[in-house]
Amino acid sequence: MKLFGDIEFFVVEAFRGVRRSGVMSLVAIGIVTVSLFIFGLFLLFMVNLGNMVAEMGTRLDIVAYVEKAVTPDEAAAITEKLSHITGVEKVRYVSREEAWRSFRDDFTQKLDLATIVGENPLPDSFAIKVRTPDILPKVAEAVAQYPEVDEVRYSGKLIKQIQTLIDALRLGGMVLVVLLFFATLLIVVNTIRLTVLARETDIYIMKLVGATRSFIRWPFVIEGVLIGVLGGLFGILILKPSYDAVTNRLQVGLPFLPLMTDKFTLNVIYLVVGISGMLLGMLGGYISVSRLLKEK
Amino acid sequence: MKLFGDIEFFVVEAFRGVRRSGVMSLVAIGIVTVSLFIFGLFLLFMVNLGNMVAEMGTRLDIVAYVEKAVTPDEAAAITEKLSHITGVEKVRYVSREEAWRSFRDDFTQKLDLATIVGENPLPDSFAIKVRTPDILPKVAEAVAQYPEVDEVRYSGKLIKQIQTLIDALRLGGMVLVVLLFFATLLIVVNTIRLTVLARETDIYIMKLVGATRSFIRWPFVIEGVLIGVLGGLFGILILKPSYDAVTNRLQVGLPFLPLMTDKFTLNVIYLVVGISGMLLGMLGGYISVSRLLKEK
Amino acid sequence: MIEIKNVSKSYPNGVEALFDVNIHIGKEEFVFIVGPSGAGKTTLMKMLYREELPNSGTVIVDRINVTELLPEQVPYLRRAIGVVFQDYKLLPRRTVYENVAFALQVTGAARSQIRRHTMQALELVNMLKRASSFPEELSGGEKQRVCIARAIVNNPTLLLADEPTGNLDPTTSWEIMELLDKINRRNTTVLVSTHNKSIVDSMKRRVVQLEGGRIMRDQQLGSYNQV
Amino acid sequence: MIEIKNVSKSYPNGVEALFDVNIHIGKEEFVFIVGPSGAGKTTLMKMLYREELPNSGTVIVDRINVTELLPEQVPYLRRAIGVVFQDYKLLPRRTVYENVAFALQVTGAARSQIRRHTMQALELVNMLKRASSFPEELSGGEKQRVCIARAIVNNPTLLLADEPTGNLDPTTSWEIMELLDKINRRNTTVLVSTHNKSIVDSMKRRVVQLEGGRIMRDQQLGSYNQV
Ligand SMILES: Nc1ncnc2c1ncn2[C@@H]1O[C@H](COP(=O)(O)OP(=O)(O)OP(=O)(O)O)[C@@H](O)[C@H]1O
Ligand SMILES: Nc1ncnc2c1ncn2[C@@H]1O[C@H](COP(=O)(O)OP(=O)(O)OP(=O)(O)O)[C@@H](O)[C@H]1O
Ligand SMILES: [Mg+2]
Ligand SMILES: [Mg+2]
Repeated sequence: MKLFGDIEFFVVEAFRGVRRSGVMSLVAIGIVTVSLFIFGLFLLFMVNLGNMVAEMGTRLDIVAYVEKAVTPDEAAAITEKLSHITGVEKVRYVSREEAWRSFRDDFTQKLDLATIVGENPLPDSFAIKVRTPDILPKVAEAVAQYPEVDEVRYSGKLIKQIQTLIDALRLGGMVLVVLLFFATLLIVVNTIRLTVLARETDIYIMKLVGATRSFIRWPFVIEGVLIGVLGGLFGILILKPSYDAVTNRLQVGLPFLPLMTDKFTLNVIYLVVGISGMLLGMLGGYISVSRLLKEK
Repeated sequence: MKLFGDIEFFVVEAFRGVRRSGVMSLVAIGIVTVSLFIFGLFLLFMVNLGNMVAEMGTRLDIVAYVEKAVTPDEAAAITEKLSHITGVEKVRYVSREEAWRSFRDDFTQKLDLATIVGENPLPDSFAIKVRTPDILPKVAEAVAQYPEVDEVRYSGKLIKQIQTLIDALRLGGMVLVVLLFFATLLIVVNTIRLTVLARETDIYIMKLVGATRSFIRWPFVIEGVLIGVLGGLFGILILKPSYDAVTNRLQVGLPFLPLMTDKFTLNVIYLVVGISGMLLGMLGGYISVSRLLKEK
Repeated sequence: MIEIKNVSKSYPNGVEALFDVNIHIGKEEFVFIVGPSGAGKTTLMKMLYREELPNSGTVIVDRINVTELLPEQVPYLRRAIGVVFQDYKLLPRRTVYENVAFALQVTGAARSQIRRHTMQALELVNMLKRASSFPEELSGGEKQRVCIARAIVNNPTLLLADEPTGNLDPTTSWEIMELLDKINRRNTTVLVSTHNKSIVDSMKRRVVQLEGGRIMRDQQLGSYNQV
Repeated sequence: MIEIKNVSKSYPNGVEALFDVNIHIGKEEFVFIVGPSGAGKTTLMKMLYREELPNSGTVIVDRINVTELLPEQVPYLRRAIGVVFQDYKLLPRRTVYENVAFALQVTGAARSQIRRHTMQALELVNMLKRASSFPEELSGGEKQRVCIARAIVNNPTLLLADEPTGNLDPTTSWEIMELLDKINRRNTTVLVSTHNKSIVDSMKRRVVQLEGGRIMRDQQLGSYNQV
């Protein structure tokens, strides 16, 4: 078969179909745009929520206490060593004086501990930040191996809670993303089906004048792709500035919120939205026209 | 005019329209169902998020210290008194012994404070829970008025952060709800427009045989309402069990998550979803048919 | 009844369908419009029920200036005019009965009246037995007869029949023509566009011949071809 | 060419459109199918290009058993048969040119061929000047002629014309009939369903008369009415 000629014909037909269906195509593109916009918004929201919870986890420190007071040089050396443990994000030396100050600030407003205790009972320590909360126990163990380190402390209970929350959010988020994806799928596929159904008579006439199924099908599939791609594109075109505007705003009002602004991840999400549009459009065109072709 | 006869006719016509358009009506109802389901899911999610943050706020205690040790009778009396302050949810007496135990548990794993300090330096206190975090300062002030109370403490900084977060969520949630509402509106209205556009010829013929605009319009508007109501109904029928299933699951895995399970609020949300369907359907029918009626 | 003065019509695509047409038709008349394919017969009828507006000239139907009618008044004009459309224009998702009844429902007629008149009209065109069929289940001639029933069901003061026998066999065609003739004698102005030479020739009525959008002949007791 | 044996057809709604029909038509023939409205003429044609399947009996077209054809093979059958549909069945969102060209495009013809043949066919029915119009911009007769052009554009071995002159004036009707006759003489079997008495009477071809789904008459050199 003259495959290339056919493909060209199908593409030309598809464009013709979109153009000649006028309002109908526009409305369909509009629906697809809105659905994909919502889908994208939701993806971004989920990524941010995950980000926030993860960030929350990494804010937890492991505290490594050393037996005797260390000199600044020793402190720097230990800091350097601890930094090389896999999963460690940041190590900060906390002198016993600093620890005592912050302890008194935190707990002695009412109960005048300082006067009761008299002298500083605290040792020097190192506050260690990790990349993700799930590796906390492993890092803590690794830290404990160092001879300089006397004892390691971290709040296991809080971490377990946070870990559960993260797991729940990860699972829940996954379920919701899948759910919303299927919702978007249903909306996009069915929207395109509506535009195809409106041309039921056309398909019927085409069959009567000797068109094979695939000859009828491909232009509709490509038309679906066109609508999907255009919808995806417009969706991204609204999504990107909206997200940028919102994050800019939030960053000012709530500087402590860890918003996702990584260009690469964002672009991946936008790409996912666009490709979803294309695939769903294609699926929509294929399913709808196949249904109509099957009859008789 | 025989208004009632007309209304009856319009309703009968609308049902006929839905039935005779077959697949098209089904597809439209499907799209509306999915959109409203998503909208409802989002409403529920937002309400829960708000709930959680608010709950987070109320978990913060106000601690009221009393100067001298109190007898159990006095403690009960003070608890009773403090409970009557507006906004107070719960008051719990914490004896100095209990406070010292928990203080030691929390902070003396490493630094053997107990041996250093020797005796318990802590006073008796009352832990006061409030209903919403924004009234914390007011309640704290009210508590301070009591002669038995020596000093009141609560974490002002944390509360401000939480308050900011709540405000941001409230505003963001509102914006998102409005946004998603408009998205749903666009999808529902345009879906119905697609079903109406497919009957452009019908409308044209009706005009040719002498039907007035309103005579043509109302059946389509009612048809929109029907599709909207059915979509809303099915949306609720999926939404309710989904939500119940998810909350049941979460409640088991994450018992500390304050999920919204208030029957009344839930029913209000379901009602909002249903009514949205109806109104959007009506709007969709009205707008689409009006567009077609305007031409020529 | 009908007063067409200096009417010209060209479609947006540039086709000049009517050119300076003048016709006067009295209340009691039965007029054949003849002419080759594309002569402007259908366009002329569209002017009368205001599906199309002329580019210039005036159209008066039953003392109503159609060209100046407000959009809200158009439905009332159309209810007074029964039209047999050349392409039937039946509502595809309604049964034969519903299609005919619809022309009465728009007028707000009582239910019992609607039922009676619809049955009568279907009986007249011999389509009562197919009342519950949908248009796509009908043969060409059957659709045409349903369309005729719809046009006459609300006793219009003016009946426009555009090629009403194009898909009918000679016998049925004659029956339909006799029906139109009877309706005409009951005080309805009737305009029939047709290619049916034998009918025009035998009925000996006024014949208006169009060609290329112009009136070539307007003859009382005329025949299909100029003699 | 055509072999219809004991064919009966009743539609899902219970209407019996054909009843034990037997016809044999040779390759070189030109046959008129006549009969009143609803006699089953269109149904008979639908059997040939397999729009409808008979309830019983066999239909053989050009040595192909149509009743046993697989769905995938149907398009190839239809490409060998040109059909002038009674209700035209033009694609509404395509121009006249595109509508006619479509029948060639489905066969995978080369672009230059498509262009040449489409132009020729439109020229034959005198519609070349309206090539870029959409169907809704055409008069009834013009649509009919486009439909005829589409039916003949890919030189079918069998041409089915269902009431091809229903909306045409006598002169154009004759031209179309002469065209069909010419096509017949170029080795295409032609079946014409018609109500046009004068044409059937003057052309003196084989006439098959249907009534109520039964063959009432099958006569060589026949006329419209039984004599
Ligand atoms: N909507 C339209 N847009 C553009 N041109 C049109 C339109 N309707 C009709 N025409 C053109 O106007 C001319 C007159 O058309 P009209 O339908 O009045 O012819 P007619 O006399 O009814 O022909 P027929 O006997 O074939 O029905 C034709 O050339 C036709 O192509
Ligand atoms: N799709 C269908 N469903 C049900 N009944 C149908 C269908 N198509 C045709 N019929 C019925 O079958 C009978 C024969 O129809 P057919 O179209 O073959 O008649 P015809 O001879 O072509 O008539 P005409 O001259 O009016 O076109 C008619 O009574 C018609 O109502
Ligand atoms: Mg015409
Ligand atoms: Mg027929």
